[in-house]
Amino acid sequence: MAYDYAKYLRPGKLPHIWCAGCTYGIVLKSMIRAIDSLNYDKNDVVVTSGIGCCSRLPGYVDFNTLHTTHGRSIAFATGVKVANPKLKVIALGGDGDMTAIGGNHFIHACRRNIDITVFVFNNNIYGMTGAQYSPTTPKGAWATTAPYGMTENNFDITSLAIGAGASFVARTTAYHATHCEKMIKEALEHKGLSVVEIINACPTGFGRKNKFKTPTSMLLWMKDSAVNVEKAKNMSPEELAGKFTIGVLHKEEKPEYLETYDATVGLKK
Amino acid sequence: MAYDYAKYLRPGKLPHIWCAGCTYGIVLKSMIRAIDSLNYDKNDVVVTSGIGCCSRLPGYVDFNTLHTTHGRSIAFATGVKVANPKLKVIALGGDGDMTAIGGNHFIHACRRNIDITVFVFNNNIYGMTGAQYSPTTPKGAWATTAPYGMTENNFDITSLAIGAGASFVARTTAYHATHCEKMIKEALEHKGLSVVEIINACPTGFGRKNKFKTPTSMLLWMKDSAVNVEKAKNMSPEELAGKFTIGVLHKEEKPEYLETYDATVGLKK
Amino acid sequence: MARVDIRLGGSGGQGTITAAAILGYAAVYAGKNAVQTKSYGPEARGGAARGEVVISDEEINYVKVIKSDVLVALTQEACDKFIEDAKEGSVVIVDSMMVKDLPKGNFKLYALPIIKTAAEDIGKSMVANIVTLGVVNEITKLLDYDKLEKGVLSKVPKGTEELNKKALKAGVDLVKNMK
Amino acid sequence: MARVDIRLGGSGGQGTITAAAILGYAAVYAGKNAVQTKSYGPEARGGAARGEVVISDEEINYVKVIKSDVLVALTQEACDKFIEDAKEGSVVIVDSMMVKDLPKGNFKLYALPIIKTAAEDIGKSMVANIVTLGVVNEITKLLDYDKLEKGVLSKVPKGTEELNKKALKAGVDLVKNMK
Amino acid sequence: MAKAERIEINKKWCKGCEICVELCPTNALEMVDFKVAVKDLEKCIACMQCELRCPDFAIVVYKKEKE
Amino acid sequence: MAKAERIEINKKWCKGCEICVELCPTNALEMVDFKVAVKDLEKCIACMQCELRCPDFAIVVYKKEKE
Amino acid sequence: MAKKLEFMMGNHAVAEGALYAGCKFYGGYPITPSTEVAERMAERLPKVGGRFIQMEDEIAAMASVIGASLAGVKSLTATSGPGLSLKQENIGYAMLCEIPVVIVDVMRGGPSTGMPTGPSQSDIMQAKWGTHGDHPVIAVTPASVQEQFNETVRAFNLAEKYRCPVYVLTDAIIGQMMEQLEIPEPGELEVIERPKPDCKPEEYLPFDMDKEFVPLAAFGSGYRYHVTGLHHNSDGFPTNDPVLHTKNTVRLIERINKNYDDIMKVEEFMTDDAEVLVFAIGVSARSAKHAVIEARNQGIKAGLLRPLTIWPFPDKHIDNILNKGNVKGIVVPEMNLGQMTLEVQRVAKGRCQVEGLFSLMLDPILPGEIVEKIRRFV
Amino acid sequence: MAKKLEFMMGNHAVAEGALYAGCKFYGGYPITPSTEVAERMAERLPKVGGRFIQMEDEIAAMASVIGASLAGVKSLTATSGPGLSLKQENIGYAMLCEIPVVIVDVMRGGPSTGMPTGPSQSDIMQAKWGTHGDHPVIAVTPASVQEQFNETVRAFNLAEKYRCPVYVLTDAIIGQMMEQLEIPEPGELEVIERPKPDCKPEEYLPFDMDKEFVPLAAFGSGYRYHVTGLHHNSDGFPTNDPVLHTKNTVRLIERINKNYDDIMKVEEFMTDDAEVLVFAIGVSARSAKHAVIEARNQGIKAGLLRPLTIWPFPDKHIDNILNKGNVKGIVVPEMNLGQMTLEVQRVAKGRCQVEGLFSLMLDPILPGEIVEKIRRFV
Ligand SMILES: Cc1ncc(C[n+]2csc(CCOP(=O)(O)OP(=O)(O)O)c2C)c(N)n1
Ligand SMILES: Cc1ncc(C[n+]2csc(CCOP(=O)(O)OP(=O)(O)O)c2C)c(N)n1
Ligand code: SF4
Ligand code: SF4
Ligand code: SF4
Ligand code: SF4
Ligand code: SF4
Ligand code: SF4
Ligand SMILES: [Mg+2]
Ligand SMILES: [Mg+2]
Repeated sequence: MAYDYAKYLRPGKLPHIWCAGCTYGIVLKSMIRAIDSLNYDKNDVVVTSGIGCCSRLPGYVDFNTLHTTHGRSIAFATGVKVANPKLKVIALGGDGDMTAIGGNHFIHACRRNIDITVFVFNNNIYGMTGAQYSPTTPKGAWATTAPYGMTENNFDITSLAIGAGASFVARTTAYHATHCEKMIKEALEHKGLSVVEIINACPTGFGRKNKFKTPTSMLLWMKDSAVNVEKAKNMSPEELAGKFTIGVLHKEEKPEYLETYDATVGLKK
Repeated sequence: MAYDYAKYLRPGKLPHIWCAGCTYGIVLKSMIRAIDSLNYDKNDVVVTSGIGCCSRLPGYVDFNTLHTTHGRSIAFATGVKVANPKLKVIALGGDGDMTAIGGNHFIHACRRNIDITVFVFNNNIYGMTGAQYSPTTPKGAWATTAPYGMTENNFDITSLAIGAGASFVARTTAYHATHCEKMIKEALEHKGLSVVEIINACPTGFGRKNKFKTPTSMLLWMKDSAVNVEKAKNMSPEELAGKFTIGVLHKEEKPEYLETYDATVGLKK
Repeated sequence: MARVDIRLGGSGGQGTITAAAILGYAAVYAGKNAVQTKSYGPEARGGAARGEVVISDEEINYVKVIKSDVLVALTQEACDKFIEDAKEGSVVIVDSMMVKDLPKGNFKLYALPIIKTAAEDIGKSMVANIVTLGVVNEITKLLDYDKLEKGVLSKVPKGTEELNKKALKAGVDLVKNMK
Repeated sequence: MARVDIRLGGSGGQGTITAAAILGYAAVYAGKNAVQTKSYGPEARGGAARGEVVISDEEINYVKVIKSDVLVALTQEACDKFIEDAKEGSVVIVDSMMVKDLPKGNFKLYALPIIKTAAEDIGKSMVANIVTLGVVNEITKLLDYDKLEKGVLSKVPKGTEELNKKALKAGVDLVKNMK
Repeated sequence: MAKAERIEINKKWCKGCEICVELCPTNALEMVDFKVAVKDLEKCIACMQCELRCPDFAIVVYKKEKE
Repeated sequence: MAKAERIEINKKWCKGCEICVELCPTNALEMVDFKVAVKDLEKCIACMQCELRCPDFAIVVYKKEKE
Repeated sequence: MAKKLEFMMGNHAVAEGALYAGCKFYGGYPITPSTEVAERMAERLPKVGGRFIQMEDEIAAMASVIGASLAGVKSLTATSGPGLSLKQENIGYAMLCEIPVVIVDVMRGGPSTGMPTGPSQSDIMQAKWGTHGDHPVIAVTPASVQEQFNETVRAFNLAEKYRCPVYVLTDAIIGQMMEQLEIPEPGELEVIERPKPDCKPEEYLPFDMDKEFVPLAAFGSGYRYHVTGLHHNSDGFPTNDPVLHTKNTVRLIERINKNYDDIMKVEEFMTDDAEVLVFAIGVSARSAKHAVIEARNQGIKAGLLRPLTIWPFPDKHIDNILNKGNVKGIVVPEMNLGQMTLEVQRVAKGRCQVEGLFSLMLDPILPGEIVEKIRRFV
Repeated sequence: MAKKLEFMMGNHAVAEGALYAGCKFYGGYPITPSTEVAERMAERLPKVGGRFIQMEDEIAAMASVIGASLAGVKSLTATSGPGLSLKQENIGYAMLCEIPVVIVDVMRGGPSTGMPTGPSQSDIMQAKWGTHGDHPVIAVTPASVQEQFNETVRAFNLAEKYRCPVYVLTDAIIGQMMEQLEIPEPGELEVIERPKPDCKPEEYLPFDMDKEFVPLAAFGSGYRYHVTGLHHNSDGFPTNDPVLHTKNTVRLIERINKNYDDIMKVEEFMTDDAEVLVFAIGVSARSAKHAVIEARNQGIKAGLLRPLTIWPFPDKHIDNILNKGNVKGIVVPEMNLGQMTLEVQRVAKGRCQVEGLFSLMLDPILPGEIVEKIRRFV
């Protein structure tokens, strides 16, 4: 049966603003299916974003949606959640939004382990502003501000999240649309701060100038490069060269911020 | 022989502004001895800091010193270093300065692996502003903004640095003054971004209100709680409970930012 | 030469902004004043886009095009949107494939298969903007063909010079053949 | 009662700011107007610190102390710094242990062993500020002793009430014994 | 034999990225005038790849009801 | 027998934190009027703990030259 | 004076005022000399069912209060100069997106880290112009501990009524000093609760451009809508249409200007027959009052104009007085190097002389200096 | 026109101007519509021995240029509204610590994210008042691609000469448009190199309060000194003395005011006998020039006052013209809801009428609208 997305899409907003072949749309669909499977009341879901192509996503979904300032998705989300812990809060953003300008809020949310679900859409570039390099643009790759090739080392967003204290960290890709749905679902179900890094394609800003002739070639690159984390355990470093893992990379039990807060201060409700 | 610090101290600036028993002074001495042992030309050393009690340190040492805005020590230091890579740049700050408001610059410097030496003076509190909690204030501890006890989870500053990509990460304490000297020296010698977390005591803001009656008791707590990382390898989790490791926790070879940059862009010098 | 206001409207990616830039560049090298401006949505890509250029022997103070002396519309949307700002008696050029609903009014209308020419005759729809330049210049005779060609060649990516030369020529021919 | 300007100078940690606050508090509960202000360096601790309080039956517009009616100096530094702003004929109280170099001028000088009393008689140098309050009030008779004591008790940490009562009384006695 | 009853394409939303065409394992789709079109419904095995990975909500595959 | 020739104390810089006194293994130092003082030079074994950990550059131990 | 009488620090009074107004969320980052507001809120909020959070920096602090407000909760943040500079981008967001929040700025000596414990009044213009683009601003300016309380309540009311961020602009003297405070009984001061939309969710236009005011629905209350810092249409979705964004920006600014009489609060003291006016706020206004009394004692017809709302600027109040034709000069004492003076000069339009009296001396301006300036005009 | 003639984008011209002025460091963070400045610098700097770095955010970007400048290198950063808001705290640091840097602000539609690709002139007041505390400001305002180049060179010169940050305040139209540019030969435009101290290192007082100007020694050059954003003494170390910090703050502001004639650059067009003045900058000034010509054609004595330095504000220039007594009115067209207009009103002191002509329409203000306003005054 064809899946009906209409229930979660705001009427009249399509076609969306993303370029032809931009994979945000694929993930948006995975996200909708995941949320749908959890049967949340739409009124209880809040989706925040920063600024960037990615961050236009909340505009399309029929929840309480908040398109904030560049990098501040999680900081606004924190205010929403602390003020009303009953809300299911999803904070999303691009690699630039979440790990460049928004890096501080990202690590502090991980540290606090506040019950917010964070999606980092990593397309390895600043799409919106026209292909400047981001903290995840691969070494040597072209970007308008790296005309000689990217010179900076990259973040591994999942390692950063783990180092900062997140209690659930996963990676998936736009290509692996059902796996993506599953990761999103697990993240949403996790109590505490959960991070999902979603590898995404920006054919306009990144692909074309970096030898990906078509959007499909970028999806196929994801297909070929992603290794399930379980499988990876049995692979040698040589076999893993040039690959990345997908799946749940880290999960731990850890006190959730608001629960600790309310208990410690003896909140009178 | 009594060590003569005068060569590196600016004349007429002592007594320093720190409270009685504040251990910044002990570390300042370790730092001076370490730098002295490396025989740097004083003109080539730049020390930057943000704002906080810790961040008054550069004012006492006879180098090129830069007391910047709160949290921005590393960001200013990056400009200095990129503009003149021949300078030996040390960026320091407190736990608040470096990991609260300055967290983003901290992780990005780690990621870039730029050849700057970072000292994080962790006294588990905002000393300067009168004992508000910091990202490292232990759970349950009192702070003026945690009157019911600290409710937030903590950063492990060294894990954060490693997760962000730093190539040299160490921990030491003010009590272990010679170990501290050694860690500082190794960090300075390391090519790339090095981080030393220095456990420090704030008797005024943290100690008094958290059952440390005297500054000495805080030093003795460091003595008792620190376990050398090598020794820790042979200890069980039970034995390690309530302890922390000191020593070089992480060291790797990794391309240094400016070397990569200059090579990639074919810099015409 | 008095001020000529040229507006090139299309959708993002059609290269109208580049075309306007090339025209301005060529004009400046021909000793004229020129200002090229552009408009696009907040996305900085996709959606409606337009390139504009004002060419004049005099000082150009108002830098944008209000009413056009020359309007090129490569999409129906652009045509519908900008036609009302075409001056009386001005030149209006539309792509005959994209603009089905031809505008009516007091202007000289040219409906030409610009995109088709680019895609089929030259083999690259991307050079539609250069074909456009050929068309515009052949109709308006704004610049010497040589100067325009030089302009085009110095602004297009290396290795595409021949392609673009052909495209420009094809634009000129489109008009010539029309006559 | 006309405006009385009281300045309590010492070093950070001596509690002069708290003492000023308690005095203001007691004054307000006695139905007067009072404003307490303070000054310290950028360190927010250590270094020179002063607490000031203005008490008046009238509206207090200028909130700070310019020239003091009552000056207390618990350190030599404070004494040297503030003595020139003591009004003619005003009250000046110094700690006799800390202030060796007694100020000279047209004022009523009281050199009393405030800190020593606190440390030795009460056993806690921290209560020097409360001893000070006893001294000040006994000299100036600004407030009813009861009201002052009430003020002190409601502002000091729980469990230290007796200590502080004793300290206040010790201050009063210091003055009484002097006579 | 066709596994899909029909394939609905929303031409207004389709941006012609060709992802569906290129990922279709049976070559059942094609590009016509910069938009997708069904080339051969018979070929379709209703694997849903096209629908799953179309970023633009522009292609929907209706499987045949099981008989 | 004293290992130190002398112990220099800078009273202007000493803030009286007592760290040196409390860490001295031989109890050679004491507090006088809120500042450190040498109680008994004879006791000093020149272990340098006090100098090493004085935060205020206020105490300097001069070891005896080896004979 | 039978009521709850306290002797309280100005910063604590702000916190108590916020609680009186129904504030249930504080998001902040410590900075001298504002930190006591946070400290008091940290202690008090849980007792009234609210929550406190210390964010990682001021940017996040400002973001958090906006988020909390959207979740339907009255929210407060407090800071000082350097923090206010950092908050500017998100303050602009709150302005464009019509989010009620209260921002306390306890002014200290600037620029930069400046003089952290030293009072000043040097962020007055920043409060108005600190964020980019055109935007409406309301700022209230208490001058006593009692007013720290009352004006904070008023700030919350204005924020709710005009759906916008409101500043409490105070200074390190008023914020740090202790003075008597009568805590009003519940109901004694007006407290404006946030109205709820009364339309159906499908009809809700959260930013209806054709209305002066639309109730702000809380996230989670069943009204699902979109908020963006891009220029947006009545429904909240982005628009590129310059006509719409002109209309909306003008509407936001006009909403404040049109309600000048409601928003403005100005104390006039002996202005009726005044020939020399003193125009001052906060702690400087207290010195000014002292000076005016002194000048009157010296036979000079002096008067005080003390705005408790400094933004929007009290143009009309100044106009009204100047139109009487008595005033020869206006003295503007301020603890900065000239900010309000520029505004008073603008409004005076040459009708009288305007002279600033500037001080960075950290103590309140001396009444005597003000008197001296007054005398120059007679 | 034998020289290097280019047809260049305004933002690229800024980059080329910076390179001409000897800039060797760019620290930035991308933001529309300023990003082309960064992109051009990324490509060009390595070729002249300089370095480019994209920092993690605008706060870091601003910090990095200050750091680079202290290392002795002329430094540039560029941004737009939201980024400028974030840079404010560190801009204040550069002001107080007397660090020469050039900050380009390509104004776009605000407030908040606003209209990212839409031009505006709505950060004019922010440039002056955006950071907390009292501080000096210089801002230059180009109106053509050639001026983007030349004024950037002038901005660097002013930064070095007055040891302070200098703004290039431009807009999305001038920044994004292409126009002819003659690249001057080396030596053709004045380029002020940073002077080196000539005293002995021990005698060096980097912030000597008794001097108007002290050369800024580069870190690493043998002059070791301390820099702090706290108020400091001549030697750079913190001081709490309000007399000193008053003295120093006044000195910094006065240094700019005293050199008004050198810093100010104003183009006057047909102002000699003008009865109606138009006061405009940037792209609005181009429309205004068109309008003035048109008005003259209609027989109206109109004139244009076009500041290329908007901060400090050209008070004296306005005064001089108004003192002639011919001017009946001033029209101030600006792409915002009224910023410079307030300043012109302040300076006019009622000597003539002043009317703003405001637009948020994203296109330059139409000359016809300006003419219409001009006509109202005759
Ligand atoms: C304060 C601020 N700085 C810069 C920008 C410009 N800006 C908008 S989006 C963006 C980067 C977006 O990159 P990313 O988050 O990776 O999202 P993508 O567009 O790739 O989806 C930047 C730099 C801004 N809007 N605000
Ligand atoms: C932008 C800004 N926000 C807040 C402050 C206030 N502030 C100064 S120091 C400090 C915290 C210092 O804590 P830490 O870095 O741990 O240093 P410590 O004092 O403990 O040595 C804060 C919050 C400031 N100066 N600037
Ligand atoms: S620019 Fe890149 S990220 Fe943005 S919509 Fe286009 S393809 Fe997607
Ligand atoms: S407050 Fe704490 S950190 Fe600061 S100087 Fe005192 S003891 Fe040290
Ligand atoms: S469902 Fe599968 S087989 Fe059918 S058209 Fe789509 S991709 Fe091809
Ligand atoms: S994947 Fe979707 S948008 Fe792309 S061509 Fe196919 S139907 Fe069209
Ligand atoms: S050197 Fe050692 S033994 Fe001697 S006084 Fe110091 S701590 Fe005591
Ligand atoms: S450790 Fe230093 S400061 Fe502390 S008491 Fe001893 S000498 Fe004095
Ligand atoms: Mg991205
Ligand atoms: Mg600390």
